[in-house]
Amino acid sequence: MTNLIGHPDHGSFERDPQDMVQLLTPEGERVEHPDFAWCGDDDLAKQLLRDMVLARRFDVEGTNLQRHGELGVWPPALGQEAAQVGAAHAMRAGDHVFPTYREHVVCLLRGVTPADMLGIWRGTTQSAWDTVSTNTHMYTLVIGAQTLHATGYAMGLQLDGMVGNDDPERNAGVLAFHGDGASSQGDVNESYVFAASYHAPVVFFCQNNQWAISEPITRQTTIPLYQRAMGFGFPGVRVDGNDVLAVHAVTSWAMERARQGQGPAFIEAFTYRMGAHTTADDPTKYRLAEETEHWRLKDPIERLRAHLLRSGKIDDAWLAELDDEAEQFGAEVRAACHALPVPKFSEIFATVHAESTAELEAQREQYQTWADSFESIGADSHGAANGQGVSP
Amino acid sequence: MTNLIGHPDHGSFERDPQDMVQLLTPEGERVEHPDFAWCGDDDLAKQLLRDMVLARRFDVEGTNLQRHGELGVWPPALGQEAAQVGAAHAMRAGDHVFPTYREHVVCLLRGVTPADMLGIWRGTTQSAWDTVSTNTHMYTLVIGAQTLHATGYAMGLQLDGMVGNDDPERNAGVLAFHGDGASSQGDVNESYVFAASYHAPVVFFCQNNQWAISEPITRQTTIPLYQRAMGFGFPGVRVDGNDVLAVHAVTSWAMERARQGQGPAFIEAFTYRMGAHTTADDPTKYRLAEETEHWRLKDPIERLRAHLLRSGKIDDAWLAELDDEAEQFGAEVRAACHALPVPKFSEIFATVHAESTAELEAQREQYQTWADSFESIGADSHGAANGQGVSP
Amino acid sequence: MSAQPQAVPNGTKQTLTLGKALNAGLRRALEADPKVLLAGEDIGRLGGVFRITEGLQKDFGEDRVIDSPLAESGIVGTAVGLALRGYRPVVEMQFDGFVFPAFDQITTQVAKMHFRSGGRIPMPMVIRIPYGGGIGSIEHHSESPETYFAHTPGLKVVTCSTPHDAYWMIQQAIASDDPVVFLEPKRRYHERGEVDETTAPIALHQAQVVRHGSDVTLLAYGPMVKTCLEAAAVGADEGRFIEVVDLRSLSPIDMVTVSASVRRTKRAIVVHEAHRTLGLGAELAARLHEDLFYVMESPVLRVTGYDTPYPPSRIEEDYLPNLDRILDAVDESMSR
Amino acid sequence: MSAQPQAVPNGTKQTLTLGKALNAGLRRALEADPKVLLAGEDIGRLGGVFRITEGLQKDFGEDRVIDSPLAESGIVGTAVGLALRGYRPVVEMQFDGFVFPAFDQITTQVAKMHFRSGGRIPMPMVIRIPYGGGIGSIEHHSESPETYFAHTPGLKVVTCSTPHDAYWMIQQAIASDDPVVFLEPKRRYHERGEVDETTAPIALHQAQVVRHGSDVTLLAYGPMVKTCLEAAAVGADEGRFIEVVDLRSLSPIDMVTVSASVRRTKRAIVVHEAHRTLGLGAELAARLHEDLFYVMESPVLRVTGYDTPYPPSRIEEDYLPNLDRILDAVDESMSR
Ligand SMILES: Cc1ncc(C[n+]2csc(CCOP(=O)(O)OP(=O)(O)O)c2C)c(N)n1
Ligand SMILES: Cc1ncc(C[n+]2csc(CCOP(=O)(O)OP(=O)(O)O)c2C)c(N)n1
Ligand SMILES: [Mg+2]
Ligand SMILES: [Mg+2]
Repeated sequence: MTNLIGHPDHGSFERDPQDMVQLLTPEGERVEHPDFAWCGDDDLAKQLLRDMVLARRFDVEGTNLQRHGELGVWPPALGQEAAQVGAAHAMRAGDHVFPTYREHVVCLLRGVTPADMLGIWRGTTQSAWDTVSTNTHMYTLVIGAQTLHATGYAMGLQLDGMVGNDDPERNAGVLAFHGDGASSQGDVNESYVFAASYHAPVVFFCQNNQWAISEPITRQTTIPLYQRAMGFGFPGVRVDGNDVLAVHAVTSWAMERARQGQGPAFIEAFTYRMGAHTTADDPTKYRLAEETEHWRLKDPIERLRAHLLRSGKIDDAWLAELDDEAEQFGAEVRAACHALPVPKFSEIFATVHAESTAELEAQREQYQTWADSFESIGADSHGAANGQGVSP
Repeated sequence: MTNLIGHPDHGSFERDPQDMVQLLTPEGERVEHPDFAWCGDDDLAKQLLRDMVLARRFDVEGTNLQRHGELGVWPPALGQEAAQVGAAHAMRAGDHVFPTYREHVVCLLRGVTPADMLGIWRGTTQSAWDTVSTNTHMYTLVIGAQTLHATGYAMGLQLDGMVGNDDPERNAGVLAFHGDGASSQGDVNESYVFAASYHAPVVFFCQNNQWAISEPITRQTTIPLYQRAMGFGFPGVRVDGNDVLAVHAVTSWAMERARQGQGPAFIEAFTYRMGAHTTADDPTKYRLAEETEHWRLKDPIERLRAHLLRSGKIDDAWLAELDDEAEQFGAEVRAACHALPVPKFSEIFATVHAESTAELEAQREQYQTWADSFESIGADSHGAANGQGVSP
Repeated sequence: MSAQPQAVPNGTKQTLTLGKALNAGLRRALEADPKVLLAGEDIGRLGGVFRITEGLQKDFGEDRVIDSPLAESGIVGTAVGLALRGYRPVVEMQFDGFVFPAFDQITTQVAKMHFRSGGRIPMPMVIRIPYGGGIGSIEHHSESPETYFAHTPGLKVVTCSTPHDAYWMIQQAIASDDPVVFLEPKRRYHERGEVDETTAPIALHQAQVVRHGSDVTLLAYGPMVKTCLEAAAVGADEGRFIEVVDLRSLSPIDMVTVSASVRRTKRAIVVHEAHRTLGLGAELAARLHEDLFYVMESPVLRVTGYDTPYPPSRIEEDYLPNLDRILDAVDESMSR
Repeated sequence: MSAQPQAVPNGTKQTLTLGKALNAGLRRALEADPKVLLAGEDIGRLGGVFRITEGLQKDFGEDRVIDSPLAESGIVGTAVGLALRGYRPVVEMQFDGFVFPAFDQITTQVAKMHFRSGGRIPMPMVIRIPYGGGIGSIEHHSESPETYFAHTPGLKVVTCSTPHDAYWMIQQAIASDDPVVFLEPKRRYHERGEVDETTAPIALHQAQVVRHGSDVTLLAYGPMVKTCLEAAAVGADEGRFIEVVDLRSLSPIDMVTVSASVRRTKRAIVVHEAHRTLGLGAELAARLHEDLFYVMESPVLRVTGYDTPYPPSRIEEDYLPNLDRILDAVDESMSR
């Protein structure tokens, strides 16, 4: 057997890259970077820690709810809290966000409710939240498709005169998340082409968590992902995705550039998917525990907690209070999940179109007649759904 | 009206780029390049000139045949002869070529007959030539689709053990052509991803003729195209596409790298589409005569002719002989076109599948019965086809 | 639903080609609503390879008539984003055969956005596609992809057969809050006909009886309507009274008009260029038989393109439904 | 045509799940022909998200069971190139809803290569797609995209409903020199049944009567065969003699078997999860009426998914055809 097809190393090809922006070391030490400074104050730093802790809590709840059969599946964001919290805090209310299915924390911080997000995984809705008031688009499960939507939305901002104004308050930009795996999709690369061609105010935020389900980053690219942007003509920056300060600084810079009319930028957040791809996945099949251990030492929450404790910005009491808050938040999440209404099947016909059709109305009636025939005879065999799901 | 969407300059954004490999100036002066040397001898130089002249003749014939209603449409390669001839001569018989619909000259040099190529434009076939003996794939009209086929074929060469052998005769590679416009397609960018990921022996040869129908290169990219490759992790080189020696040198280098197992490479041949996109197109609608005039001074044939005349390698007699050869070739092309058989419609049913189906056989019979009914009454109204075509 | 296009009381009745009628309709839509945008390959300075958008970039600017990079998925995907931002993008796919790179965006995003969002997010987008054969063109330039769209919930699919319909239907499609695949019968771009601005059009998704007859109903749309009308005229000479229904809307299908016609004639023949298997004829046959099984006197017949790829152009006339094949089917339907 | 899979004279009769039967079939195909290759996302070390390729990379190596970058068009497009080079690629689309990025390569390249090349170039490729609903999954994970493929000339489309068929049909599809879209009923992956290696299988494109009856014929395929068999069993208790035909091949359709059944029962109902409009039911209805209009006693009825996007999973049971809906249709068919 020949063995000439290039085979990726199994595991990330770089574990501790040099060329990435870092402002807080894994040990919780504040360092400076020549190009990027973090401009937040102590309150913001504490806020970031708080949000990361709540983020992780949300994740724990999601995983537990799935285990208890309340959700069909859950895609954990464990380990990626800094990338999400840092990015979300770099956004203004008027900016628009296009998340992937893993940006739970970003969405929470944009005002999407836990209930709205859980509906998808429970199987009661398909991300039907208020995208206008939250300025946050729905989850997109088709890998990469949202990057084109983001670019088009950014073009819309340009057309609306919301880019490059002297009054910065009148400007807005778009943040488009995608994964490392997604970087291989045609759509994602086309979105780079369109963004560059139209000089659109969109920032691509690539969560390089080293894995696309079971495939290591080395299957998608042989060079660091942030360099992809160069080939399309806009800047790419690699940031330590487990360093919330660095993520916040770099994303703020990129968003501000975009709002000011300086065009697209690309951010590679170098991070790690600590958990399974989803609760349906079993990562022991394809990656070594040793790798996960290596990354555990870079935990995004730990390092900020250490830093703030050491510098006396927080103390044990503060942390205990945060624990209580997380506890309460967890209870809220569970309650929200249980309270999620199961939609009536008959309602789906009317939401296919803005203006429905006679054919759909006829099908609704046909359905309704059939469903009613059951109710009249008291049967309950139909409409039952199991909570089990198989979907990576 | 806002005017914020980035608008391209109309026309190529660079006319005389510095960063390109050139070995023969537009004035026909031989120059050296630090990285690329041309290793041919006088015979090859003369051969290249001859092939370019015949190439242009083929094009003239194609355009005329279309004007006379013998072809539905014809996509001229005028001005791109050096890029095609130089690239084709860098190929070995065992290499495989994936052309676009404009690589007539490449195909001729690979042994595809004029008749085979004209069938497509006359509407008698859909590129049905012998792809195995010519080691040259059919034309692909869906922009960019062939770049993935080329990458897969190159993976096949790897699996067949035909890459990186000590004996260079046992090695082979793939040359995949695409246009500047095609560089925006998802498929093309995915082919870069796959080629890099599998380290496949494929060379992407981008004919940057500055235009994709009416759209200037600046709509597709804001930076030189050859830099695209950097973002995917393999080398990109820009070559003067009107300099046949430079194209030959650069393509030879890239193909040899690929054959030896050093992976993909990207070549941007900086050239110009002197004619219309196809005979159905009217370039005066979207570009300035002045631009075309600028490029006329860079004619690929003129410069080699001047060089060879000046250095005494050819003389007027040689050129006169070449003219005769071209004249004869032209006559052959016309004759081949007129002789193209119109296929029987009834035959198409059997070529849908390798193993046909009862349904198609029934449809064939239905058709045949119907067609026969005409013949029996002597009608000739069906089956007539006009030669007029509208298709860019 | 955005404002429906209105009749112009002092408007004109002009003879235009179908192509020019589309151009005029697009112009009116651009005038009527500043949120209407056009995007596509070569639609700006060139005015499109069929010149349907000719002059529009000059008059409405490069921000409203936008030349796109060469990537259909990108064109449709960015149009989704523009629609999310409140625009009403009208995108052009250069040819029928080149819509497929955008197929994922169309089926998984455009078609489903309203549904997925629980009815919150409308997706007012028009996807214009010159379609069909008969123009002597090379491969991928003569496809009839309507089934792919009509089978996809969430999309609406329409096609016009006359300049008058072209003018009004493109405006109605743009005014619709639902995504509309707008199929343009490219072999009819040069057909001329009267465009009457002075009377309001019929509803976008309504079919129309375009010739009355009592013997059999021909159900057709787009490029085949003219062919069917010609067949009906020839049939009349032979004593056949053939009714012709122009479906106009392929999704939804106006079964009220269709069934009413077939209920009268008791016989139906569907004519389309698309492949037979799972072409629109299949759906019409299924519905008509379900509704009128005991009324009809013979089964629905289909005169269609064959289940082969579209052939090389020199033999395309044998692929396309024509007068003879239609009249043969009429004979067959009547003799059963 | 490459060598057809052969019965193993001393082979086994084993009870396997449908998923394991596919795995065993793939294994045999890899053993039988060194040109057979598997490619797709996560099919290697992980063995696929449904574990259909489990263990195959370990046993056949990374050059024959290839993990692909995350790009479906790239997977199919490079498989075209591999096929041109003489390989027989078997590609996996991870879920039904994710085949659409590859749709252009499938329709314009894979389906047409043999035709475009004048019959010179075969395109022996299998595109495996886990399809259909009923597993409580999120959006895009429960689609039934068969119409898109069955309407496309040049493709063949098959689906299996039992472990035995899964085992043989995947091998037959791989042996075919034509491109085959192989639809795997994912909700039946865990159903168990006997796989008999010792007798040669019936032809790949042949339908099969899987239950005999005289009152009405249920035409089904893939995941709905089991549902129909259950309905038939319940119907029998109520005195209905229901015949069930498993189509197995959706393109071509074995009309000989289908028509023979309906000619006997005089009534037919098509059952599928795909949307009703332009689902396979439409084509079957059109053909059956054309062939058997004067034989049938009632029109072909359709029990299908609705013309809506697939709903959220908590209410999917109401979307999917089930025993009640099928038996209602039987009653309706018999009462007409
Ligand atoms: C078009 C498409 N193909 C395949 C899938 C199945 N799938 C879901 S997630 C995933 C991996 C995504 O990896 P990455 O982009 O790195 O994001 P991550 O999950 O790591 O956040 C795959 C292949 C999909 N959802 N969409
Ligand atoms: C997928 C697809 N979209 C659109 C077209 C229509 N079309 C044919 S050629 C062309 C321009 C191609 O430009 P480029 O890639 O630069 O190649 P060139 O024609 O300049 O050689 C377009 C848009 C097509 N053939 N395929
Ligand atoms: Mg990832
Ligand atoms: Mg070009």
